[in-house]
Formats: sequence, C-alpha cells, structure tokens
Amino acid sequence: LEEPLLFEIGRADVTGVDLPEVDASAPTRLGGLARSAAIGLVGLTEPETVRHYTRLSRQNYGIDLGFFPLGSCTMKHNPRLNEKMARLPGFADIHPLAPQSSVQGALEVVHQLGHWLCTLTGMPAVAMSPKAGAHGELCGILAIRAAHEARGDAREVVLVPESAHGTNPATAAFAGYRVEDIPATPEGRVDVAALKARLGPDVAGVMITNPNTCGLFEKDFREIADAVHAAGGYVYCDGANFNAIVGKVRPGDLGVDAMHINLHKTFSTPHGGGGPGSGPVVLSEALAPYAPLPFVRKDDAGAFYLVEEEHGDECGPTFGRMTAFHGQMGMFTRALTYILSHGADGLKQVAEDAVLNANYILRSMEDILHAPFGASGPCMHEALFGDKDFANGLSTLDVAKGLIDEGYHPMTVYFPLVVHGAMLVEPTETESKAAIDQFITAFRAVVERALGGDEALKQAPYYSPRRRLDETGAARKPKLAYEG
Amino acid sequence: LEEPLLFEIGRADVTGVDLPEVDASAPTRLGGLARSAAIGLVGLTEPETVRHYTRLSRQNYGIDLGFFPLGSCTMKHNPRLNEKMARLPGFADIHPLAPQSSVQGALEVVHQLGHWLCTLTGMPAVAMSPKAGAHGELCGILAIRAAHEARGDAREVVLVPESAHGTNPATAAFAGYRVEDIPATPEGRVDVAALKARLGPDVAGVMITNPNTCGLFEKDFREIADAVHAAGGYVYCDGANFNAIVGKVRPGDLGVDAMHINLHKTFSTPHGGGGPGSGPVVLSEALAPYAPLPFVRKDDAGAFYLVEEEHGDECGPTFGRMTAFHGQMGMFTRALTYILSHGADGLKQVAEDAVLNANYILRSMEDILHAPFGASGPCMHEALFGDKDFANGLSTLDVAKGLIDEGYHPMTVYFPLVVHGAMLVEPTETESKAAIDQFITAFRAVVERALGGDEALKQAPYYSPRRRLDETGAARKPKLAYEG
Amino acid sequence: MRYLPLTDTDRQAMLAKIGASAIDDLFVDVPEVARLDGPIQGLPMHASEMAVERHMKALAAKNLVAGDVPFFIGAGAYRHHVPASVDTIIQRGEFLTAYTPYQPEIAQGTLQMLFEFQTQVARLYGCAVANASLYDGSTACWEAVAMATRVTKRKRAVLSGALHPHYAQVVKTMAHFTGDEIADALPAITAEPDFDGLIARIDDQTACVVVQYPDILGRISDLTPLAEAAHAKGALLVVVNTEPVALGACRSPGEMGADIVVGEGQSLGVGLQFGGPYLGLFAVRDPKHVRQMPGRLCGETTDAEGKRGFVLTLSTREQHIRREKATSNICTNSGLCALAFSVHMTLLGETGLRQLAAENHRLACLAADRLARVPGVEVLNRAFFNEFTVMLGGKPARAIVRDLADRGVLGGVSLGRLYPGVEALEHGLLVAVTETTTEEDIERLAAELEAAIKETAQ
Amino acid sequence: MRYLPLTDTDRQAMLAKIGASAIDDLFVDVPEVARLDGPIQGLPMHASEMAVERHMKALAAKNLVAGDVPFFIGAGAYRHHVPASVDTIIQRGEFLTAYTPYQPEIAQGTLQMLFEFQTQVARLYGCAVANASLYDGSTACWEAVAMATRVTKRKRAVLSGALHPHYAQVVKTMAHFTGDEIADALPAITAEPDFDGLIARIDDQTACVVVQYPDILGRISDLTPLAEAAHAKGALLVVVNTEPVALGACRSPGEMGADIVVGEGQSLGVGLQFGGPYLGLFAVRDPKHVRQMPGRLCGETTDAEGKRGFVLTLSTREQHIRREKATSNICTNSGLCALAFSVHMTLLGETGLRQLAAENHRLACLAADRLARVPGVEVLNRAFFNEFTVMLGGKPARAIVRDLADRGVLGGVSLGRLYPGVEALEHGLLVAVTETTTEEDIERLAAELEAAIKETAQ
Repeated sequence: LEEPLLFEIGRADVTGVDLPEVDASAPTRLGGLARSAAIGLVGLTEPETVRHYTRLSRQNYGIDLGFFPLGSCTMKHNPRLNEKMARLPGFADIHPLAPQSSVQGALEVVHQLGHWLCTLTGMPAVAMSPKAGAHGELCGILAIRAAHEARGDAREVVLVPESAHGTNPATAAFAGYRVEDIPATPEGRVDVAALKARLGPDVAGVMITNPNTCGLFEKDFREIADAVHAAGGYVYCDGANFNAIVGKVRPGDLGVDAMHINLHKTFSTPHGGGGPGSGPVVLSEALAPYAPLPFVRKDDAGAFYLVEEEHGDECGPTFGRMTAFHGQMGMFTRALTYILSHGADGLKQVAEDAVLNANYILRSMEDILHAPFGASGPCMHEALFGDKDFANGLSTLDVAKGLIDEGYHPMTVYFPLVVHGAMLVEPTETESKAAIDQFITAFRAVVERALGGDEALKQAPYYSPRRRLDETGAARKPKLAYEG
Repeated sequence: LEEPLLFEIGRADVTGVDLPEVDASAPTRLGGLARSAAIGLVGLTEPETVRHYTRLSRQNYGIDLGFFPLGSCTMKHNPRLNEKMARLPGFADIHPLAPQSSVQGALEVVHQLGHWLCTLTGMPAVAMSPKAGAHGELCGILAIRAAHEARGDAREVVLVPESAHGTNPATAAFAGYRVEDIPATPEGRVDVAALKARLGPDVAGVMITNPNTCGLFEKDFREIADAVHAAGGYVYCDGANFNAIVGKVRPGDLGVDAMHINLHKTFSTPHGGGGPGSGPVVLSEALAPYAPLPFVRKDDAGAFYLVEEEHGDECGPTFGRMTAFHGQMGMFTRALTYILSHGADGLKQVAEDAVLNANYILRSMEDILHAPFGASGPCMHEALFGDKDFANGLSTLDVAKGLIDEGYHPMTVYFPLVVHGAMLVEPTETESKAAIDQFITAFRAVVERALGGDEALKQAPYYSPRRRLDETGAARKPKLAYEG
Repeated sequence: MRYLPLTDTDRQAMLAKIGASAIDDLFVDVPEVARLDGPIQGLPMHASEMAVERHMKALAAKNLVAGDVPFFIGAGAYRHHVPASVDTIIQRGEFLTAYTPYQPEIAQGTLQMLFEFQTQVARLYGCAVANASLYDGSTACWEAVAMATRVTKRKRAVLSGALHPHYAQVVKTMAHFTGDEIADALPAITAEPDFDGLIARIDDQTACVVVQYPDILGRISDLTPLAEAAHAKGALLVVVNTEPVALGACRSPGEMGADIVVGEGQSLGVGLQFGGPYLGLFAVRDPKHVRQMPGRLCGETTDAEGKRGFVLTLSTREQHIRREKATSNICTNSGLCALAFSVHMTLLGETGLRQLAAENHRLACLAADRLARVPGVEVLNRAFFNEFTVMLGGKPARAIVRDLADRGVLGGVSLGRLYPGVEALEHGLLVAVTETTTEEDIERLAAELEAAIKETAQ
Repeated sequence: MRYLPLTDTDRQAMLAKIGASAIDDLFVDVPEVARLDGPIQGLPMHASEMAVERHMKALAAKNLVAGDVPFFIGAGAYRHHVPASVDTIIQRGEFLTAYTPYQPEIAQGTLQMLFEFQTQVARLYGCAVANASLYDGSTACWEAVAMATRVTKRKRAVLSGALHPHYAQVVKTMAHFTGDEIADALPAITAEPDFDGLIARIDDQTACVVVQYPDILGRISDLTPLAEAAHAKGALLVVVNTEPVALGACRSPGEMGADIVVGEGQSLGVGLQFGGPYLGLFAVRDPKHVRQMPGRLCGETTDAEGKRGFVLTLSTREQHIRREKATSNICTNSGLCALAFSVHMTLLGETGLRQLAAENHRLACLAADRLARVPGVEVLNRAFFNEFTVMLGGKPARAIVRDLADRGVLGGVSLGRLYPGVEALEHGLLVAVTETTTEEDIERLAAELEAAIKETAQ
C-alpha cells in the first residue's frame, strides 16, 4: 500500500487532540489581528497519525535495520539509554531562561561534558553552544578571526585541502575569508611543502580534517601546525573523524587551535534523518578568550553559572553569540551518558575497533576494487575506493544503488573529490565481524557486476520502496509544497 | 535480508550488558549447587540486539501498519498516552507486596477502575485479579459453582451456545462441569425455546456471549436470564464483544450474574502479539460474596486496603485465589487512562461508531458475499459472512490469504462454527471511513476472484514475508526449540 | 475525540448507505428498557491528554517508588535493572499492536521471537521444550499440577511447605473445583528444607510433588533425591522457580530430575508493575510430554517456497480447536512480556546472566553478613541465592516492616504477611537483594532495622 | 562493553587478514609522541547502564522541573503539552537512526515527511515555500538577514528594538564578520510598538527590516504598513516568530506582506529541553526567492517507474556542491525536530491549532486581568497573544523572579535578564501563559507576586 500525503488524507475539521471548543464570542485582545481566513492545515486523529508515520517510517533505512557504512558520517549504534536519559523531565522539561539556581543539574551537565571533551582532546577550553558540525566550524573560524582582529592583524585567506568536506570552504567564505585550495599528495595527504610555501602574513589559518577524508591520518599534522603558528596563523582541525582516534590521540598534542566535535558522530547521538546535531568546539589557550557566549563556569562555592553578555570582564573579548540559548542540551545529556557508559577504556576501544573494522574492509576488497591509497599504509576508520576499471560506463552510483538491492545503505559516493568515483566506506565500531563479512560478500558481488559490465545495474535499485528518482526534473521545476 | 535465529548469531562469550566480572574464587553460599555446565544461552551486544528485533518486527503486521479487521478480537488503536502512563515509575516500579501505606495510589487505581467497570456494566461488584479473558471466564464460572455449593446445590451442567468462543466450553469443563450445546436459530441467535426446555435442577448456568459471535445482539437475553434464574441457575455473559454496547447498554440491566471484560479489547490495552490481557469480572449481588481474593476496599478514613486471606469475615465465602498477586496493574493503568480520555460521552460514541462501521461493511459487501444473518437486522460491531458460491474449490482461507497480498490483515476465519467458511469482520471504531472504503474495495476484489474461481488465489499470499506455511508438517514432527 | 476518526459527515453518509436514519436504528435489537439515553451516569465526560495525564500522575505520586528508597522486597517478584533497549523494542508498533500470530505469513516476527524464547527458557530450566508463556508463575504452577494429573491419571498433588503460599492458594482454589486433592503444609523454620518429610508424603496415588527452588524462605538444596523418590512412586516432580536469575548461578531443575519446571519470568525484562502483567514460564524435561502441555507452542516449519518459517503448532491441545477437551482454557497469554524477557536474556547471554547472578549473590552474602551483626537478628539460611530469611528474635516482623517503611526503607516481606495468623512464622522476615541494591542501601537497612527492633515491643 | 560487538577472537582473525600483528600497527601514522599509552587520564572507566542511569538521574534531580511548579517562562521558548504519540513516532529506529536522505530510494519516509512539513510551515506562515529546517529561530533569523543581503545586494539590516535580544546578538555577531551593517535598538516600554520610528530607519541602502511578531514584549500589531514602507525602499520585510501557536489565532506574516518569515518551532513537538535542540523555520512568500534560500529543500518528483517520490533538491545552493559559494554552510539541521513538529501539527490540524491558540489566549487574558489586580503591577500590552509584559512599579524584576523561584513559582523572565544593565527595562517582567497553565497556577502567581513585591525594596 502506498502511503498518501498527509494533505490527501487529512481534513480541516478533524483533530487528534481534545481541546475546548473555541468560543467565537469570547473577548480577545488580539488587537484586530485575529485570523479569519483558513490556514490550510489538515488534521488526523491519533490512530490515523500513528499509522501514517509508522507507514512512512517503513520507507526508510536506519542503523537499526542494517549496516550503514556511510563514510565520514559515523553511523554508529545509538544507545537507547541515551534516549531514556535525555527524556528525564529534569533535563527535558526545563527552560533555558529559568533562574540558574533552579537548573544547577543542567548547568553541571554542560560543564561536565565540556570538561571531558577537553580531557579527550587535550585542549584547555570548549565552546558548547554550536548547534551542529558546520556551526562548530563557524565558531572555530570566527574565533580565529577575532583573535587576529584583536591584535589588529587582518588576514584574508584560509587554506583548505581539496579533499575537505564542503562545509570547510563554505564556512570560511561565510566568515569573510577567501578560500584557497591546498593540493594533496599522491598518497592522499596534505602536501606539506605546498602548504608551507603558501603560508604568509595574509593567511589566517588552515582547516584540516584529521584523520582526513581519504581515511588517512595526517602524519605531518604537528609539522604543519608549527609552520602555521610560526606564520602567525591558526590551525582549525575538522573533528568529523574524531571517532578514529578518540582515546588514542589528543588533538591538543598535535598543535590544534580549534576543533569541532560532532556529538552525533563520535558520541553516538542519533542522526535523526538529518539532525539535530551538536558541535562543541575545543579551543587552544590562544583562541579561548574569544569563545562565544554563553558558557558555564563554576564559582568558588561550587555553584554553576552562565557567563553571558552582562558579565563584562569575565566574558573576555568574546566574538559574540551564535545562538539564542546554550546549545543542544538534549544532545549533551546523550553524549554525557555515552561517555560515562564507555569510559576511558571503552572510548579507546571504540577507536581501535572502528579502525580495525575499516582496515578489514580495505584489505578484503582491494584485490578487486581500486583502493587509491591502499599502499599509503593502514587507513583509519574508513576505507576509500575508486571506480577504476568499471566496464560499460557503469559508475560508482550504480554500485551504490546495487548495494541497496542487497539490503544495504550505500557508502558515501563521489566524496572526497580527489578520487575519481570515490566510495568511502565507514563501518564504525558497532558492527560485528559477521555483519561486516556479510557486507563484504555483497559488496564484492556488486563490484564484480560493475567490473563485468552488467547493464542491469544501471537500473538498480529494483527492490527498494522507490526506483531511481528524477533529481534533475525535481530541480528544474521545483515542487516544494503540496498544492491542493 | 533474512534474519537469522538468535542462536545462529549470538555467542556464549558476548554480552550486551556491563556487569562486574565473576570472581570465580569468591566465596558463595550456594550449598554446593553452583552451576558448572554451560546453560546454552547466547548473547548479543546492544547494537546487534536492537537490529535483530527491529528486523524481526518488520516481519509482523500490527494495527499501527494498517486495518486489522479480526472479528471478535477488537483490534482498536492503542493510545500512546496509555503506554506513557503505565510507565510512570509510580505505577511500574512498585512491588505487589510493598506495605499498603506506600502504594495508596496504586490501590486507588484498582479501586477506581473497578468502580467504573461496575458503573459501565450496571453491576454491583467486580473481581479485578483475572489475568485475561479466559481467566475471567473461569472466575465467573467458579463463582457460580461456589454459589451453588454454598447452598448445597451441586449442579453438573453448563449450557453453551454452539456459536460460542472455544474458551467457554473449555472453561466450564475445566471447572468440572459437563458442557451441553444450545442450538442457534436460523437468524443467528440462541434458540430460546431449546434453552428453556433444557433448564432444570442439574443446570448450573448458561454462558452466553452478547453481542454474540455472529455479531448480533441477543434480544431475548433478559427473557433467557429470567428463565435461568427461575430454574436456580446463573447467567454468565461473555463480555468479549462489550465494545459494541459500552455506554449504550448495561449488562446488569439484562440479568447478567457474571461477565468478564477484556481490557485488551474494549479498553484499548495492546494485544502485544498475544497478551498480556486482563479480564476483570463484574458480578451480581448473588455472586459477589464468592469473589476471589484479593480485592481492594476503602476504609472509613479514605485509605485503600487489600482484602486477603487473613481478613476472615470480610473476605466472605470467597472461592479462593486465582493468581499470586492483584491482577494486571499495567493494564489497569492503561484502561483507566482510556476511560478518563473517552469519558461517558466518548465511550458511547465508541460503541456507536464501532457498530456503524460494521454495518457499513455488511451493507457494502452483501451484494456479492453471502451474509447468512444479513436479514436478521443490523449487526453489532462485526459483520459475518460465509463462503457460499466460491468457485473451483476456493475457500475462506484463500480469501484471507488474498487479503494479505492487498496489504491487510485478514478477518477472523472459520469462526463462529455455525456458519460455513465463516468470515468475521470487525472494523472497530478507530478506523476512518476512508480506510474502510479502501478495505471494502480490496475485499470485494478478492471475493470476486474467489467467486470467479481464480486458481492463483490458492497460492496466496505472494507478497508477504513468507508464503503459506506447512502447519501439518509442523505438528507432525514438532520442532519447538533450536537444536545446535 | 482524538481516537475516533469518523466525522459527522462520514456518519451521515454511512447511515445513508446502510439505509438507517439514525444511529439508534442499529441498536433496535436492544430491548428498549435496557437502552440508555445519553451518556452513562457516574463517569466524567471526555478529557484532554493533558488533563488525563495530570490525573494519572497525581495517583502515581501517591506511591513510594521502589527505585527511590533502599529496597529489599522479593517473595516472588524481584527488582532488577532492565536495559533501556528492552522497552524501545517492545514499544515498536509491529510488536505492541500485533495479535496472536494466527496468520503466520505476516507474523514471523512474533513467531521467531517465540521460538527463540522457548529455546531460552528450555535451556535455562534444563528442559527439552518450553511453551510460549502463561499468565504468571502461580497459574503456571497450577497448570503443572493439572498436567501432572493428566499424565499420571492420578488426582493427588503433594505441595512442599516452602512453596510460595499464594501459589499454594491458587493450586488449592483450582483443585477444589477440578476435584483434585492437594496436600499442603506450612514451612518449617529450619536452615534447610525438610525433604525427608516431603518424601514421606509421596505415595502411589501421588500425581506430583511440587517444590520451589529457591524456596519461599530463599533456601536452595539438591532436588535429586526428591526426583528419585517421586519417580520411584510413579509421580512427577514439579519444580517452581520464582527467580530466573538464580539459574545463572545454580544448577537447573531439569538437571536434577524435574519433570515439569514452571516459574515466574518477571525478573527479566518485565519489572515490578505492582504484580502484573507478569510472565508464566512452563517447560517439560521429556519431549514425550509435549502434547499434554498447556498454552501455545511455536514450532519450526517451511513455507511453500521451502523457506524456514514458524507457526503456532499442536493447537489440537487448545481451546479454540478442542473446546471442552482442551488441555487448558488459556487463550491470550503474556506475549509481550515474553518478548521483553527474551530481549533482556539476549542482552545478557550466557556470560551476562552468570555475571548478573554472581553479582546478586555477592550482594546478598554481604547483606546477610551485615544483618547478622544487627543485635537480635539471626540469619536462618545455610544456603541461598539472592534472598534469605532473618529471624527477628521474637519481634513481630509485620510491625517492623511497617516501621521500616515509615523510615523510608522497604525492608522486605514479613512471613506474617504471607502466612497471616501463623504464630510460628510471625518473627521471620524475607530479605531480597539484587544488583540494584547498593552497599549504602544495606547499611541503611541494617541501621534502621536495628533501631526498629529496639523500639518495637515483643 | 555493551556497544562493541567484536570479541578478542574476532579481533585476532581480522588483524591476521589485514596482516597486522597488533592493533597499534594500524596507528603507525600517528607520531609516536602523540600516541597515548593506556586509557586516557581524567575519565572514569566504563560503567554499567545502571550506574550511568544513577549518575544522570542524580543530575536531573538537581533541576526544578517546569511541570512540577506554576510556570510562566517564555521569551522565545514555550511550554506546551506534547501528545504522547509524538515521542512514540520519533523513537522509531527508522526515523531516529536514519541519515540525511541522500539516497532517496530508501529514505522516502523522511523525505515525504519533510515535504509535508514544508507545506505545513509555508501555510502557517502564509508563504509559498518553506525549507526543511534550520538549527533554531535565532540562526534562522541571521540566515534571513544574509539572504536579504544576497537578494537585494545591500548590506544594511534594520532590526526592530522589539526583536528578541539574543536573536539580535546572533545577527550582530555574524554581521561583524560578513561585513554587513546592523542597525539595532532597545525596545521602548510602550503599549504598542513604535513602527513609525522603525520605518524612519529604513533607507535605500536597507536590505531588510527585521521585526518580531508577537514581539519580545508580547505585543502584536499589523505589519502591513511596515511591509509597504520596506518595499517602497526596495527592502525586504523579515518577520520573526518565536511562538508558532500564535499563528493559530493571528494573521500570518505572509498575509501582511512579509518577504521572509523565520521562527522558532520548538513550541510544537519539541519541548523546552533547556534551549536545544530546537527547530529553525524558514519560509519565503515569493517563490522566485527559492534559489536564494539557505538549508535543505525537499521536492516532489517521480521515479523510474513514474511513481511519485521525493528528493532533496536545489542542492546547487548547498555547501557540499557549491563549497565556498554556497548560500549557507549548513549541513545537519533539525530533521528529527521537524518530524516532531510535523506530527504534532498533524494531530492538531487546522481545528486543533485554532483551539489551542484560543485556549492559550483565553488563559493569558485571565492571567493579565488577574495580575493587573495585584497592587503595584501594571500590564503594559494593549494587544497580546499568550505572553505579555507587566511593569512592577519600580521594583527590580530580576530580584522578584529569583524570589518567586524560591517560593516555588517560575514566574516569568525579567527584562533585566534579557537586557542586563539597561535601567529603563529593569522593572519589566514577561509572563507567558499556555494551555498547560491552570487557573490555580495563575492565582498562585498573583499571590506570590504580591508577596514578593511587598518584600522587595525599590
């Protein structure tokens, strides 16, 4: 059964809540702005609502259904204890502007999580308010700009490796910087020589992902950082791939000045079909003074308080405020629950198992699938492949869609851009060997069809709720709302 | 992807909980009974567990997925507020043997729900402890037997109409009675004359379902009850179909002595794939003294207390205890929530809409599908059809399986036994007209195939997780546990 | 009304199709005297979610939540930590809102789960076959007695004095009506159960002997001699277990010769719930007894394409086929509780269950040692798993328990509550300890118990 | 470790396949100085669910739960009753554990939901097109300003003084770096907003004028003159709404000429959550502006078999395609909150939303009338929806709010907290009332406020 659109089954006179009837004659104080025309909304009763969304949900693929090897997205298991804790009324039913004496436990959560994020990264400070990874990047870049501005040193350029996630250049540009690409070496890492050559008084900093989007650890990161610092710049590290090294390496030891942490990646908060995320940013001593408001401090009596605009000196030369309130509390409680669950020993094991699983896939596939950096050494938490030798015009996209028919969510495709027809496979640590072996079997089968030129693959998927969708048509004549 | 058996993917050395390691050398006081051999259990980590059961769940059909017209089972929507309330720690995390002063709210729930069940049925007393409908039947029958015994009047026979649910004769037999069938009239009701003719000093009572399993109201119920009472017997009413008349008719006004109420039918607690149910039994003045222990009373100071074995006189001549504790508290909280949600006006509307929906189906199908009692007047909350005129040996079973391919759970089939190839369709009040219209279209299409002798129907379903299963083989060589 | 999708327009259109002019035309068969005009009296009108929630929360707030205080109550229901993922799974609509799997093609989720559940229970109990659940431990206990009478064609059951008194009550209540004879007894306050006495009560008219393990006083003993004695007389041994976690540490009843093993499964996945819904477990050691078992059974088979699948089977034992000749009248049982149990057991696995049992036992030993140091308190048991009996040196345990509750400690179950009016038992207190008990809880109990004993008269 | 399925045996087998002898062989690229030996210092070791739960519950218990006390706090986040079914739906693994729907063939659930959500938001706002959500209202507000600068190619934004001060802060923070010019102001304590003054600030370099509706003081006024004035100067009108429920009672911004409407969606489905995650709503009245919108958009299309389906579209605006030329750097947004909002809105429907709005307004009117009778209290607003400002006759509102909290009443938000150091505002208190407020709550607030005012010095 196809599930109709809400607007095809809902009715304006139906509601799934029981509220008092509107007394049309009751006096109002709406200043003459009472709405007269219909809004155009429709309602369903509760049974219909539950069924509509339950049916819709079954058109989706999620981690709970199967292996989800989407590279750089870290689709690890979302523990249910996290969900339960986030729903405790003591966390879920408190207002961001409630008197601070009445929300000491909440402030402690923010403070404790921040402290442990600093511990795990070896950094002295953290900004908790960014709402997602890209927002965290923005936070880091703004701190860099504020730091330069504070010493009257206006710089214009941010260097970004060509393998970077699109948010990096977008963020730098949004913050008013000119973005310049740094090339990669043939082995898949930042070209240190090229980078050093470009450094100068106009370069505000670099944004480097480590482990990088080719799945490799940037071994020369410290050297790069030293060079950037020597040139008066700052080092932004994109922490999207922190899962590979959590508990094993502290970015602070590598010379990082700012790094965002995707709580919805490394710290297991759910992706939710596209958010909400959470992107706290750890900061070096150099950048810490510019951290955005608000932040949580503990006073001498052990009480927690928010530092906001009013705190004058205590704010430091903050670059301002990034969001109305204090950040993604719901994600903080989940991430804190996760950190407590895993502990120091568990988080180290997380990184090790994530890297082990990825290397296992890399080495189980490279005999039939081009692994451009397979010879560069072990990969970190994800394995990168290219589409070399596919026959009959078959592409990475076809392999991805073929995997859907095998019951899998595809890997990340066509990213990073430095590899032709890139396929980025990230198993995460929460997959069993059995699940990975089963995936490898299916992946090999599909790849062999691509190598063999199986035309049928061009029409895949066959067994999904929908066949390939016309994305071009959708963009040419956008239909973005129901009309009827 | 097929989901393997737990025992095929689980491992003895894997666990999804974090508990202290067993210190094998720690002293124990197990009296030499420490287990040495392996138990033979296997474990999964949490990610694997969530995935195993999520995948399994997707092989199931539930009310949340679609229309579920299973006659006499009342598959109505299960409100989510009920689930939320049952999970409040104040209800879910209290012990049945906790000091009664510490569980006054729980006792009040039992008392309040019991009181309202009495209100809705017009009966003076209720036994709350029966664990499901069949257990409630047993409670009612045991009360009848106890009442007869108390006056030294041993009787041996219970009369049961041939259309009755199988639990009726099974219950009476279990309680030590001989069961005799009462025939039905051609219009689908109890043959009053035959019943009256059979009454006598050996007849302990009758068990009659009203509305009956043919979906009809027993219009002569009061007359039957009076005759039974005159003959010294008691009237048990099977309340499985109470949903059709809740708020419209009080069984107490019809002369009932005992009636169980399936909270998982009329009062919307979930069926859960086969329970738990809950079967409180309302009792007449005549039977009330024999009610099982424990029950809840309110003292003069307004405190609630449990009447148990120790209360001597206050117990009355109880027939005993049916279960270790006080009944299905988790179901009581859900049912009470439901009654509060609907209220007196809502429950009446429930019955009306349930009956309206059923009659709408009856009248929308009877032109092509044999409705044996279609001429007997309106049906109540379910519509009964037979397999007359199906061609090529096609049967009710084939129609049921054909409906699966249309995306529906089939109706109840081959019950009641009084109709050949019976199909009992109960839409409940929580279906929309649109959903029912869509079902009627599908049902008509399948019935037309059966009338037209479409052989393909004999192999249906084609599109379900499994094709028809070999039930005969399963029973011949039962394999009831995993071996390996 | 938020659960009712029909609008008045719908209703009119449907009445027109039916050919009725008003809804009451559909209720013509109800005698006029019995028809109610307007909403039934004595109930409130419908209410919003918010209002209902307020009402229910106010009721819930009147109860003392076990998790909020030091808690030592057991006696047939135990408080264990249930992993959060259990509830997530049982709340999936596909499980929650499914019916009994009578249409196996679209119920393989429930069926495969039941097959796995049956396997888990059978292995835990040391048996060959388990059923798909019964209502609870006490009704399972009666079903075991009834099955034993069918198997042996004898009508007498001998109950151990240390069987949970409520279970014994249920058995006696039912037997009164079926005409079976039940020989029961009170528990003797001894460090070990009196099996010699129990064996002496078995004769050649005995269908079964019923013994609890661990027993109502928390004692555990080797059941092998009992099994041998019963079998020698042609009787079956029925073993009742109310704490499945115990079987992670102790030998299984099946190993020791039990013929039918039944129990309460509430400890895993289900929670306290003020007594219900709970989960009746039922298993037999010898597969030849399968056809005499009560309740539903799930079996493996194949579908028309040869794929493995599962169905409810041997339903010729059941009421909907056999009617008055059924092995039991049971119909709806405890499907969702079985799922919760099975998910919890899957999360535990062999390793986790053993660790859980070891942790329960460790803390119980700690508690027993600590309480033994309270003046006037004596620990009765020589052996126990996670529950034991303490004697309060002549002080009435019921009063002490109530006093402890007033002090904010739920300190256990008095034997006086379980055996009201039995003077010999009124000084006994059952104390249960699980992994949820902290060492601070134990200290608190010891301290409050000491104070309560001091202040309570003989 | 309960979330890690690999066993040591697995690890050994996998290392062998890889050709590594130890796990650290896979970390050879990490410079030795940076490699940590053993678990990181400063964190506890792993813990059981039970232990973690205890820890988190202890933290939660230190907060005063809004639902447990009379509660009147608003100022951009409102406490509404969220139906229980909303949470059931968002907890389904298929929604909760899905990724951004980049593979539309297996993400139609999320995509169709987003299409429905966009339609709901567009209609609520009186706009043509809404996007698939942003982080929250404040970041959406900045995105609107940024979009206005792209559309008009001007760099100056005029903010109403009655825009939420935190929203204004966010806009100013961002504009500082983009080089845009922000003209802001403080709110004037007047019964109606000063639109004449605002209009006077619009010039032909103005990209947009940003106004909140209802505004930070709870006032509502016809925006039409403002729209006309802005359009006359070639500027866009950006309307910010922080309480979507208000639009069930009041005319929509789109109707009144707003070009971009943004807001906070937290009121429906999401809850208070101490400020996040929340839900940024973003819509444009004129479809020609679609390609300048930030964030994800879901569009209808067909699949290879001609069936209707949905995809993320116009992604050439986005960072993963356009990189430094993207309309925004946004990536992950608030998908699950959008689902919660959409489910709640579906349950309400047109009828329910209007009833909900009417009930909010009714209770707010009651509260305003009652507080007006408290000596020393004056209600500022002439018109309002469910939040209004009261002046405390020269008493400092911050101190009064703290005092009320000590009395167990969360009485509102002081303007002093929102505008610290602004003397002109320090006597103002924002009071929000929703359907969750009872008449008893209002009485209690009035009584405690009266007491607090009496006891507080000027």
